[in-house]
Amino acid sequence: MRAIAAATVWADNTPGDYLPLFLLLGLAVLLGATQLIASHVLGKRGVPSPAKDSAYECGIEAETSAHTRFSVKFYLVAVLFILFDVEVVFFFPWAVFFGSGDPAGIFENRQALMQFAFAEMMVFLGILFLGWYWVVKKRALDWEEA
Amino acid sequence: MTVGHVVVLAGTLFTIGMLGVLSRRNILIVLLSLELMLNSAALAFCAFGDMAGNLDGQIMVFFVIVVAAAEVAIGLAIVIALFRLRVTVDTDRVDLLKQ
Amino acid sequence: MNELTYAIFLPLVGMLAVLLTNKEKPQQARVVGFLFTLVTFGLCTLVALQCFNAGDVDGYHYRVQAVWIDLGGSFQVHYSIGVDGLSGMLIFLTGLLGVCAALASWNIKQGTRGYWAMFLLLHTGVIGTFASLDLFLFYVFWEIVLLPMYFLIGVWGGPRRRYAAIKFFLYTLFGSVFLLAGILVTYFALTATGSGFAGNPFSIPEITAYARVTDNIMAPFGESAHTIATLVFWGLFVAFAIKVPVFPFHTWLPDAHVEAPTPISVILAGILLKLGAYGMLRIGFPFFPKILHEMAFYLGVLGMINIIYGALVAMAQTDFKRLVAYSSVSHMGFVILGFAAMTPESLNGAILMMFNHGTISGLLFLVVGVVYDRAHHRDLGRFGGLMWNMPIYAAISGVAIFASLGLPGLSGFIGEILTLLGSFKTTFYEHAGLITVVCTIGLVLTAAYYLRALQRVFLGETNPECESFPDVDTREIGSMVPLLVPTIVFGIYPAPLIDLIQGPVSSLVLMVKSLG
Amino acid sequence: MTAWNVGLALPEWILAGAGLLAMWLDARTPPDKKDGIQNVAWAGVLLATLAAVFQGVRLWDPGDSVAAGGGKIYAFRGHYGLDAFAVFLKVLFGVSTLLVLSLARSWLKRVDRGHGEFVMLTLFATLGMFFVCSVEDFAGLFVALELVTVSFYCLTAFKRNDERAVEAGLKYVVLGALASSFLVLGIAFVYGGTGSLDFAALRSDDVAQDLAHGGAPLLHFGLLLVVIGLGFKIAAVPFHVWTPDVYEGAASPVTAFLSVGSKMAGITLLLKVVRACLGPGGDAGLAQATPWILLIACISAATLLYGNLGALWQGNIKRLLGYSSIGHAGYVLMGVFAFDQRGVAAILYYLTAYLFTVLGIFAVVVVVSRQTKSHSIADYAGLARRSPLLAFVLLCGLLSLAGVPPFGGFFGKFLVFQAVVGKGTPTAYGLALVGAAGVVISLYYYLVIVKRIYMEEGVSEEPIVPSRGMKAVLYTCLAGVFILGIWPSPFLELAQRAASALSSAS
Repeated sequence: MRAIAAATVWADNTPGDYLPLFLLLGLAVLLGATQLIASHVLGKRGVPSPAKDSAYECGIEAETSAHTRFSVKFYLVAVLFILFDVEVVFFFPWAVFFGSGDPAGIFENRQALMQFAFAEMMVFLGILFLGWYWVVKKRALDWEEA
Repeated sequence: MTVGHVVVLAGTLFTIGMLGVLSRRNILIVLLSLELMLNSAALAFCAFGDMAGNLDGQIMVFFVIVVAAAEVAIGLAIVIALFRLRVTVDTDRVDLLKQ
Repeated sequence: MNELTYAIFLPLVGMLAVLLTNKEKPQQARVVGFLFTLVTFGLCTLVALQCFNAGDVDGYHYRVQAVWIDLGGSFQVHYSIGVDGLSGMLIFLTGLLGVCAALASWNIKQGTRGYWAMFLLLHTGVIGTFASLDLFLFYVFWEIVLLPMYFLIGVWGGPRRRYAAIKFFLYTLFGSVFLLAGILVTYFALTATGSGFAGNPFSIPEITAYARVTDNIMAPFGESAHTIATLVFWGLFVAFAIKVPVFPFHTWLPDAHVEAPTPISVILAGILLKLGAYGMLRIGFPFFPKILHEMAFYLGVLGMINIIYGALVAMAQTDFKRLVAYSSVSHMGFVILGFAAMTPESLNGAILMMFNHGTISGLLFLVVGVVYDRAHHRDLGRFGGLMWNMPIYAAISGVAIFASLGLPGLSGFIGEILTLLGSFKTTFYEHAGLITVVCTIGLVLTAAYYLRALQRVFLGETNPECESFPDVDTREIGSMVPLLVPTIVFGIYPAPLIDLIQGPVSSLVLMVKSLG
Repeated sequence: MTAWNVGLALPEWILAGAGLLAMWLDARTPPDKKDGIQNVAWAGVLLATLAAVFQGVRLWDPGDSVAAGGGKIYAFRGHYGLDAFAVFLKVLFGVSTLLVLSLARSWLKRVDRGHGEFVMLTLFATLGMFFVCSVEDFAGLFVALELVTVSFYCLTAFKRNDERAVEAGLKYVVLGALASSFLVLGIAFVYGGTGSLDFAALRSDDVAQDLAHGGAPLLHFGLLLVVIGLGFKIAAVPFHVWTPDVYEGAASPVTAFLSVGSKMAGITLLLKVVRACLGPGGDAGLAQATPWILLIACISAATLLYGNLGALWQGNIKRLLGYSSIGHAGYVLMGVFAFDQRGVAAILYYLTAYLFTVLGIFAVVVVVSRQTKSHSIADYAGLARRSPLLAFVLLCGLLSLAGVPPFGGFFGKFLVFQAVVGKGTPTAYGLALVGAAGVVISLYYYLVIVKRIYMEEGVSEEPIVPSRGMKAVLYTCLAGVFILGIWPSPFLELAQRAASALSSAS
C-alpha cells in the first residue's frame, strides 16, 4: 500500500464526523446532572443544628476518623472485576465484523462466516470462563477466607 | 480539527504521563501515569487509523486497552503485596536492591 | 591419523585416564600420568627424528588435513598439522622436559589427580600449537595452553600463586586478542576482492608462500594497506612477545616462575617461552617480510634491552629462582636479537638458543627446586658451601650454571656466539654492529651474576643451616640427567640440531633474500 | 497469504492447550499434589518443541513445495509466518523452557505455594515466545511480547513473601510498562507512516524509497520508539536500569528464564523489525541509513562497556550475571550492527551457546544457594572441594561466557566479531575494538570467581549434592557448551539456513 507522507497528517476532516461523540458526551453530562438535581430536589432537606450533628444520648462520641482503610479484599476484587470487564472489549470487533457481514469477502459464504464467528467466540468465552473458574476455585472471590 | 491536532494531543498526554512516572513518588500515581501513557498511544492509534482509512488502528486500541489493564492489574497486585510486607507506597523507600 | 596426531591427543587420553584413577591412591595417578608422559616423549622423539629426512608435503612431515569447521564460503577451518625441523625440535624438547618435569612432580601431595590431569592437558596444548599449520587451529591450541597453566600455577603454586596465576592469564589473553584480530584481518585481506590469493586463507604454509611472491598480503586494503600490514605485524608481535617475553611485557614472568611449583617452572621456562618465539618464526615474520625488514632495527633494540635489562635485574636478585627467571628474560633477548638479524648464523644461533635455553633453564629450575625442597627458602644469602655436603648436586648445578653463562664446550655457548656473530655482520638493518656490541656486555653481566650466585651458594664454608641437607637422590638425578646430557652433548657437537633446523632456516633466509 | 492454515500453529496450539490444562488441573488439585501439573507442562513443551522440529524438517527439505516458495508459509491470512528462522528460535525457546522447568522442579519443592501458577505462567510466557518467532505485523508483535512480559512480571514477584522479590517485581512492572508504552506509541507512529501494521508494509518499495530520500519522519520517529521499547527487553544501555535489581530479586530459576527467554524474545523481534526495514532486497532501506547504523553501534558499544565494567564490582553472583547479561546484549547488538546473513547467523549461534551456558550456571546457582542460603560470591570459595561437578560446570560456563576456546561461547563471539570486522568500515573496526576490550575486562571478573571456587578454602567443607534432575540439567548444559565449542559446523549450518530464511523473507 502507499506510504502516507507526513503532509496528509494534517488533512482536514469536518467536525460533523465527531457528532456522535459529542452526543455521547452530552448524554453523559446530562445523566449525571439529572441524578444530582433529582436527589437535590426530591431529597428531604433539614435545617442543620448542634443537636442534629451531635450523637444521640445513647451514642458515644466518635473517636477515630471516619476514613478507615479498606480491606485489601476490595482491591483484589476490583482488579479481578476490571480484568474480566475489559476482556469484553473484544466482543466489539467481533460483533462489528459479524454484523457487517464480511464486506471483505473473506469467507466463501455467510454459513462459513457464522460457523467461524461462533467457534471463535466459544473459544474466547471458554478461556474466559476457565479463568473465572480458576479464580473461584482459588477462593479469590469469597470474602471470609483472609 | 485534524489528525495532526489529535496526534499532538496524544503526544502531550504521553509526555505528561512520562513526567508523572519519572517524578512522582506514590506508586499508585505512577501506575496512573503509565495508564495515561498507554492510553495516549491508543489515542494516537485512533487518529492514525482515521488517516490511514482502515480499521487496524481501532483494533490495536482494543489490544492496548486490554494490555494496559493487565499491566496495571499486576502492578496493583504487586503494590498490595509490597504494602502487606512493608507499609509504604513511597518509591523512595523501595530500595532494598540498591547495592 | 599418524604419530603426530597421537602425540597431540595421547596426553588428552592420559588426562581422562588419570581422572579415572582412585582418588584415595595418588600413587596411581602419578604412575599413569608418568607413563603417558613417557609414551608421549617416545612419539615426540619419533616425530623429531623423521624431520631429519627431506619433507614430503611442502616441506612438512606427518601432514594431516581435514575440514574441521565449515562456515561456508572460503571460511573453512582445517585440522591441518605437520612438522618441519623447527617444530620437530621444539616438540622433542616438549617431550623431554615433560618427562623431567613429571619426575620432578612426584612430591606433589595435594590434589594429585587434578595436577596430573592438567599437566597432561598442557602437553596437548603445547604440542598442538607447535604442530598446527592452520591459523585457527593454532589459536585454539594456543588458548588451550592457558587453562592448565592457570590452574597449575594458581592451585599448586607458592604463597602469591593466585595473583601470579591471574596476572599470567590476563597478560597472555590480552596478547591472544591481538592474535585473533590479526588472524581475522589477514583472513579478510586474503579473501577480499583484488587479492591474488587463491588458497585457504587459514593455511600457514599457503599464506607464507603467497607472502613470498606478493608485495603485501594486505594489498586489497588499498592505500592504507601498508599501515594495516604494519599494525597487524606489531599486533602479532605483541601477542607473541608477551609469551617470550619481550621487555615491556615481561612483568608476568618473574611472578609466574617464582610462584609456580618447580616442574611447572621448568615447563614454563623451557617450553612456553618458546611458543612465543616459534609464533614469530612461523607466523609473524613470514607473513610480513617487508614489514619485518622495516622494523628489524626496533626488534634488535628490543632484543638488546631484554639482554641488558634482564641481566641487570638478575644481578639485583637475592631470590635464587627470581635470578633464574630474569636470566631467562636476558637469554630470550638473544633469540630476539638473532631473529632481527635474519642471517643464517644468527637464525641458527637463535633457534639453537631456543632449544638450549629450554634444556638449561629447565635444569636450573630443577636445581633451584632441589635446594628449595631442603631449605624451604631460596634466599641466596642463607646458603653457602653446599658443595661440601652435596657434591653431586654441586657438580650438576655447576654444569647448568656454566652452560647458562655460555662457557665454551657447553650448549649455551654455541647459540650465543652464533647469534652475536650473525647479528654483528648483518646488513638487514642499520647499526646492527653497535647494537651487537652493546649486547656483548650482557655476556659479562650474565657471567657476573651467575658466578656470584655460584659462589654464594656452593663455595665458602658450609652454612650451619645447610649442614643437614642430604645430597640429591636417584629420582632427582633421574630428572636432571635427561637435561644434562643434551647440555653437554650439543655443547660439544651441535651438528645434529643444526641440520635438523636447516630447512626452516634456509627458507627464512631465502625469504629475506627475495626482498633483495 | 490469504489462507487460514490454522494447523500451522501446531506448536502454539499445544502450548496454549497445555497452559489451559495446567490451569484447569491447578484449580482442581489440592495444594499438595501439584507434581502432575509440572509433568503436564514438561510434556506440553516437549511436544511443542518436537512439533516445531518436524515443521523445520519439512521446511528444510529442498524438494518440498514450501522450500520452493521462498521457504516461508503463512497462516491466519498472513498474520502468522513460519520459516527456518522462526523454527530455529522456537526450538531454542522450547529447549530453554524445558531446562528451566527441570531446573525449577527441585526448587519448587522448597516453595510452599503457587506451584501451579509458576508452571502456568512459564507455559504462557513460552507461548508468547513461540508467537514472537512467527509474528508478521506490529499488532502481533505487541501482543506476543506483552504475553511474555506480563507473565514475567508475575514470575518475578513470584515469592510474594520475599520483600526483594516483590520489590524487583514492582521495578520490573513500572519500567516494563514504561517501555511498553514507548513501544506502543512507536507502533502508532509507524502505522501512521505506512498506513498498515504489517511488517511487509515497511518493506514495500515506496516506503523504502521514502526512507532512502530521508522522507517519512513519522516512520523514523516511530521506529526509534520501537527500538527503545525492544532495547528495554534485551537490557541494552541506556534501557538496562531494571536488569541488576530484577536479576537479584527474582528467584533463581526465574532469573535464568528471564536472562534467556525474555532476552531472546526481544532480540528475535528486533531482528524481524530491522529486517523489515531493510527493503525488499535486504540491502536497502532504513537500517542502511548511516544514523541508524551509528545509533546501533553506539548502543552496542555502550552496552558492552557498561555491562562488563559494572560487573567488576559485584559481590552477588546473580547481580554479576545481570551485568554480564547486559554485556552479552551488547555482543548480540554487534551482530545486529553487522546485519547481513553472517551477522544474523552469528547472533543465532551466539544465542544457542548462551542458552546452554547461562542455564548451566544458573543450575549451579540454584543448587549452591539451596545449601548455602546465599548468593554472595564469597560463599563460592572452595566449591571445587564441596562438589567437583558444580565447580566444573561453573568453570566451563564462565569461560564460555568469557569466550575462551574450546567452549561454545567462543564461537559465538568469534562469529560476531567476524561479521562485524567483515563490514570493513571504520565504525566496524572501532566497535570490534570495544568488543575486544569488553572480552578482556569480562575475563577478569569471571576469573575472580574461578579463583574463589578452585583456589580458596571455603568456610565449610560439607559436600553439595545436586538432585538427579539437577544433574541431568547440569550434564545437558555441559554437553551443549562443549559440543558447540568443539563441533560447531552442523549447528552453524542450521543457523545459517535460518539466517538466510530471514534475509530472503519478503
